Amino acid sequence: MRGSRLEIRIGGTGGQGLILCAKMLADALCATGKRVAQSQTYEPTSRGGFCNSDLVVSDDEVDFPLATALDCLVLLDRLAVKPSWPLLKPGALVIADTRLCPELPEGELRVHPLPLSRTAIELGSERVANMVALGALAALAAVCTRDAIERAVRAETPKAFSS
Amino acid sequence: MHTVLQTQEQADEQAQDTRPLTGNEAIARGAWEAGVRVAAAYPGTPSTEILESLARYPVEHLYAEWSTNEKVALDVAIGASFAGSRALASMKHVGLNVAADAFMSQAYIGVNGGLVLAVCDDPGLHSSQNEQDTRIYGQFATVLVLEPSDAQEALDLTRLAFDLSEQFDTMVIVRGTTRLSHTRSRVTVGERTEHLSRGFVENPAKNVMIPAHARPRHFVVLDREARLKQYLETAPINRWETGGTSFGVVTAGTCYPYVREVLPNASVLKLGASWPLPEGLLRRYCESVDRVFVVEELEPVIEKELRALGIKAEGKEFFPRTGEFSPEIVRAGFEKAGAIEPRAGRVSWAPEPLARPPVLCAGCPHTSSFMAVRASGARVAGDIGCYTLACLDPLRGIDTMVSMGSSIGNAIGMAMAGDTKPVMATIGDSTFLHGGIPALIDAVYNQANITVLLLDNGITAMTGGQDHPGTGKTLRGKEAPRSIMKRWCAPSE
Amino acid sequence: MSGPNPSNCSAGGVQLLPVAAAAKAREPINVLIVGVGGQGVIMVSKALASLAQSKGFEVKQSEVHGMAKRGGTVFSHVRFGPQVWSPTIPKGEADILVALEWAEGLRWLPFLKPDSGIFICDTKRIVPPFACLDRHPGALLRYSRETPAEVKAHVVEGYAIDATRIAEELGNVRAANVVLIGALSMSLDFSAEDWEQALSEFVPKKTIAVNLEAFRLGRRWVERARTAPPDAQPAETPAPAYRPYKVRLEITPEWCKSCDICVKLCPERCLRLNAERTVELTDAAKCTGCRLCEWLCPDFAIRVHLDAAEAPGVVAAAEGIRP
Amino acid sequence: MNVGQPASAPKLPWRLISGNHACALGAVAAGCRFFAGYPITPSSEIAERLSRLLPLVDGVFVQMEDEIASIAAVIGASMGGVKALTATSGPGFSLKQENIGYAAGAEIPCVIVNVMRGGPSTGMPTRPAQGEIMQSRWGSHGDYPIIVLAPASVREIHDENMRAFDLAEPLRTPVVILYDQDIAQRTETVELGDANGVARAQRKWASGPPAAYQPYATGEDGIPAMSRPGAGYRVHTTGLNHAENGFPTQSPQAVERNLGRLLTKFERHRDLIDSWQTLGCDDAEVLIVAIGISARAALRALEICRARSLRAGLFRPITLWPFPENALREAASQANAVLVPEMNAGQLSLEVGRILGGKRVEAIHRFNGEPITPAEIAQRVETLAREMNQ
Amino acid sequence: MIVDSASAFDVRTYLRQEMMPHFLCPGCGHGIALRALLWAVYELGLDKDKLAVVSGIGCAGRLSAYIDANTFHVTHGRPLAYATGLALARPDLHVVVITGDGDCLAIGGNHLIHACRRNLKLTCLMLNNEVYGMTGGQVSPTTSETRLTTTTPLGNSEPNFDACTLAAAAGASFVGREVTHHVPKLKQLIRAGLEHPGFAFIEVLSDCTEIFGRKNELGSSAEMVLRQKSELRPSAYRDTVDSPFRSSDLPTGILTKTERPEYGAAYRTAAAAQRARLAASTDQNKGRT
Repeated sequence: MRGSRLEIRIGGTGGQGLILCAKMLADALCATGKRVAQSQTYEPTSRGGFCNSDLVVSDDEVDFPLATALDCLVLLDRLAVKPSWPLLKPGALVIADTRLCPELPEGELRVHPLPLSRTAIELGSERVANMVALGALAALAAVCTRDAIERAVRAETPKAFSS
Repeated sequence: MHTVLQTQEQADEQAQDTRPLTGNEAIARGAWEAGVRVAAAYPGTPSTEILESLARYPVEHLYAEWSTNEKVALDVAIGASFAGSRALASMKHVGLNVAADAFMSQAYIGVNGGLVLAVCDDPGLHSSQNEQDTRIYGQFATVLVLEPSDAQEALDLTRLAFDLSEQFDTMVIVRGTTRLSHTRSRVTVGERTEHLSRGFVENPAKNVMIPAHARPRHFVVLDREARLKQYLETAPINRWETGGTSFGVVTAGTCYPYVREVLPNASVLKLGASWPLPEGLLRRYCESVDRVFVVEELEPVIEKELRALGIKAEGKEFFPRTGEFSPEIVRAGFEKAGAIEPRAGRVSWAPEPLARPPVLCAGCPHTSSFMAVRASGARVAGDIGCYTLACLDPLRGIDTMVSMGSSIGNAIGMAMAGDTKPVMATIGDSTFLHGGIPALIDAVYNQANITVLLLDNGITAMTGGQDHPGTGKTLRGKEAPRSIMKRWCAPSE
Repeated sequence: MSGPNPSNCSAGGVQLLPVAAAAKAREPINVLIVGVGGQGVIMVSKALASLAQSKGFEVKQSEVHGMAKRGGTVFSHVRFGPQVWSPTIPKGEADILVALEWAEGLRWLPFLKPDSGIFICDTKRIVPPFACLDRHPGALLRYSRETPAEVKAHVVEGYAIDATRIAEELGNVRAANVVLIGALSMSLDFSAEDWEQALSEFVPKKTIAVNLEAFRLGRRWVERARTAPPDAQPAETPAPAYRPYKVRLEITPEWCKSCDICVKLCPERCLRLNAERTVELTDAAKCTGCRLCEWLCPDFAIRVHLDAAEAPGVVAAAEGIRP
Repeated sequence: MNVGQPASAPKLPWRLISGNHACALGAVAAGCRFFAGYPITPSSEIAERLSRLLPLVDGVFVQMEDEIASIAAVIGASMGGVKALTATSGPGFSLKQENIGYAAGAEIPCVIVNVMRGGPSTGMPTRPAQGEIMQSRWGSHGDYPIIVLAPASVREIHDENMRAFDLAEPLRTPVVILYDQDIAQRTETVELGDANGVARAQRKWASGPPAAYQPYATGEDGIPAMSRPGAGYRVHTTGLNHAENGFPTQSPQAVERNLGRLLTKFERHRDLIDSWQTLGCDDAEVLIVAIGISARAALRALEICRARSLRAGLFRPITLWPFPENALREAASQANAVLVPEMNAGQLSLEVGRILGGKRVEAIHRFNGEPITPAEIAQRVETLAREMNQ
Repeated sequence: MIVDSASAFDVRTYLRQEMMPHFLCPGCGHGIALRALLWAVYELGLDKDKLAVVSGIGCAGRLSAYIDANTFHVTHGRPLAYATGLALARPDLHVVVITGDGDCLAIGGNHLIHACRRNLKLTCLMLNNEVYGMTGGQVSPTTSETRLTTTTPLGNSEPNFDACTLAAAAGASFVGREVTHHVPKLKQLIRAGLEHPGFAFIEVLSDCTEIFGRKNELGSSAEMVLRQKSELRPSAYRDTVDSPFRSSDLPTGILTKTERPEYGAAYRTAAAAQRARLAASTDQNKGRT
């Protein structure tokens, strides 16, 4: 049986580093023995416009690699709300940036509004909001160990940003 | 005057500027030093280098041009003389035929600025269609003919010629030959003396040769001849070199060194001017020796004059009327005349020589042109230029050749006379511009059934590649309109 | 070669002894330089004249160009001495004859002093076009047939140098005339340094090095010719042997498509299409083996063979009879 | 997923790579040493990867002036004896068709990757589709044989690319690999086998005296031995119909003999060529037949159906052409109905209907760029099952 | 015996004689061009086994079948692209492309300009007979203006390409033109092209006598061969060419010859350098562990 299927979406707008964030998470999951399929939005959305990266995680080979019912949604921009909301499973985990995504529709969900971008700004660069989100996701969703995520982050981060 | 008996010891002491020059370069130098301001010529071997050398002097000093033909060149020089400047025209002997019309009239007019005509004869026909003697033109027109014997004299006599021209109000011919033109020897050169223009002198009776003006001018010319003769009686350019009295030699120009080579110690009257001749000097000299020999290349000009004076002169029975002289020809003449002892023959081994006529250069397009001409089966009137060589094997593409620009006229005549073959004229670009144009107009005007083949290679090639009105450049290398050929040859409306 | 003689003329403190000079010091030295248009005859004579003049001699150098530029005979007389009259050298009076071409050397031989003249000649053969009017391959050339050995038997001192090959090996065939200057310099008492100085002024700047080397090789060649035993003499290139050929056309009729190109373009008009509309040779004697038919056949139906003629043909050629 | 893959394959370090990346790695592992291509979405990453990889293995990458030149250069390289690949997408695939026909006719091995995107014409360059199922078989003019492989996962793209060379080379044929945009640009966890030391199928090279060599004469296997330029055979290769000696012919007998042999040359090698996957077919009431991303959705749909106690099975052709007909018939023997979800307006369903003559064949057709979802398939299976039971 | 190249060269030894006579019409200039090519190959002593001839579709394309070498008769317009693959994959081969004016300039024009630009070592022989001969005589990109063809019954009103100017403008490092009438010169030109270390484009002005010549009343095959000369002038007299269209008289000989890096060699050098870099860094890492 393929009961272990877990679907995660990181949604926002172009240029927020969503794909990188998803790739780090995928690497970390991979390192802990999970199988992952990760989508790459492939449209001219590098600046502005809806952008997302979906992870389908499974203990065995992933059968259908597209998101069908999200277990977990990270929202870094309000643009991602509308296309993602219908895919949410009942009781799914939603992490939303309080500044960029202040209002959310109703739903039986575990919603966590968090100051992701504000934290990043306080850290010195709004560009690390994706990493803040990854940290929050790791802590709240407990999909894999913190150690594995840290290793994946280190492997993928350009040297200039790694300190 | 330059002494021919120069030794290296004297040379060592000389502080003057000396340099090796050919006769042509020396004539150019002489003209430049004399302050010539206008020079014009049409190229022709062996005279070509005179103007080429002149064109190397500063452009501020003189204007120099390749004219379309010799008559134009002479007219340009005459014009400059009218304007009061010293002027030179140069040409080869047959070129003077083209210029003769202007030449003969000019003799009546005389000069304002000094006018010198450098004419180079070609005894032996190294590169010509005949070996006519220019001195006869001097006699014919009653003008002074100076005859240098080497490069130094070429410079000195050319310089002198300008002075005499102005002094005696006459054009002066400086006559050279191939040997003078193309022999390089040491020349002591001098500085240029500027002769500013005298300005035009308005004098229709002298400058406009209508019959009414010309009739009295003929008397002036005859009077001028008498004054020149008078001058030449004592002029240092005529040199009496003493020696034995059993015989004496009257000679001039390039014959002089041959005579000296053969007879180092003989008595010689070396004439610097071969026309007119000083009667008194000649009589005195001839009386000083038992026998008188005249050594002159080509025509017996001096010899006949001596005979006319009643002097028993010997010449052409011992020295040929044809070809170029050499020491052995001169020696043979004196031996035959019994003037010197025959020398033992110095016969070396003589294998049969290989015939090596000039040929069209490798890859020359004239070759293919004349292959086509030959294939056409036409009667071909040729003209003067490299392509004249097409008359030889293997091309054999030319049937006649007369003179510069003759081809078209000859063709008209052949066609009108009813030659059984189609008639064609072949003419080069430079020759066409020189003398072909009036004939072409004649052909069109009279509707002659001929084909004219204009062989346009864009240069006067035969004489070494001079520019002409179709090349787009002047003698001085300036850009020039080259539309002339196109305009003449464009299809008519 | 006679040694220096104190009674001879001197100039600028340098003892000058033109080797071939006659006893009388006042007689000029006559050097006749000959060749074919374009070979550099004038350059050789100018260099010699300039050198002699710099030593205080009177020099006359007389040359002919004009039509001669077109592949004709070119000659230049150089006479130098304390006093020079005639610009040309009389027949039988040349002390040295320098020829840049073999047949030209032969032509001017009568100008050499019979008793003392020195003959310096390149064995280079420039065959005039009309000497090849018979277009058959192997046809005898109308070119001088005298060999170097024959010529040497008739002159007091003679050098037949393959100067053109020497210059070619140096990498500049135009330096052949300077090889001959080198040879000439061995018979005149100007120093090698003076010669090199004079040469440097007359050759294009870029070619000074190669020309000086050519000059030295010319000197060395004569040196060896004078000193080496007969069997170790520098080799002379033999005149090319005449090689007569017979032309044979190999026609593949099955490939011929009767296009007629060969028939129409044959310069000798010796091909035709036969009744089967395939090409055939009509007159074997006319065919020169020029290969135009072979080259222009789009169907590869013609092959021209030039077969060696039998031995008698070679003998006939050597005797001057056309095969 | 591949039936040919033993379940107990040793676990190697996993990698997260995209389908196009896997395609490039598979080509290099298969011994491909020449790539010529022209940029086109969504296949360009294959070229980008190979432009880095090929120089490292002494191979050649060249970006040509268009897709026609690319396939031509690939065939040219293969004529020179080098394994060669080109990759493109819809419009480029259309441009390549004439020369694919040349490769098939002259029997020049080569591999052509076509990443399917929306069509017709320029269509939707960044959206998946499955519109070249028929073109990949029939795209060039005239009759010719061709092999088409349709991998459905990143891992399978890698492996099938290797298999493509292992078929193209010994069978002397062009092989097309079809997969859709969704897999081309999706990264998946894969473990890749170490291809080093694994003997790959080789082209059959000519041997023996050149005088006796006939470039298109064959033995029992129907595959002519190829001559490598420089090996002394000096033969002629042409796109014209040719005789055994390689030269053009219009003799009906010669053409029939050689073209007839060409058109049937795969028959003896079906065991090598055919490849498919079946899942739950033994008791399936409804058989789903699908390829690519649609097959991946069907896999998920099977889970859903099973949860709803619907007996559904899956037949997934991996070798698409020649179609594994017998295997399909066998897989469908128990089923009452067949459902073909495909991202086009009806191509695979035509072939399935033809093969399973008389059986009810339904299809889900999708051409709006959105993949068919597992839920949709499960829904249709349920409907079909209900209808069949009524 | 005479040992010059003209005597020693027997074209038949470079032909597949069993295929002869070839299928070209009587008087077709392509046969003459083929001889010149094979003569050049002979003079350079190229190994027939290492010679690959790629040809396109058309009368010119058919020539490859007659050459005793590795020959590839490919699709219309694409021989340069096939040859690019072959030459890149097999730098040890000498690759020659034979193409026609339509094959090379119309359908294959794109490949021509990029081959010129790329400068891979290839010799491209374009046989220009001004017409699509194989298909019965339609107008081609090089058909002279006013000429009659089966598709220009009123006379061609399109300007025609000057293929050499086109190639030079596209960056070809070697461009030459010659007529079939001058066989030894054509041979020399092809030889120079074969020796050129890069892409060599050679236009051969050939004659289609049976179709084009007849339609335009250009006379017999022999007259057409002779006529070639009237269209030529030596390249030394070439005016500045700024038009890609053909003027009435054409320069011949080597028109362009420049030294540019050969694509294949440059690629292989860069690849080898990259491999060496990687090997060095691998060694370094090994040293550390």
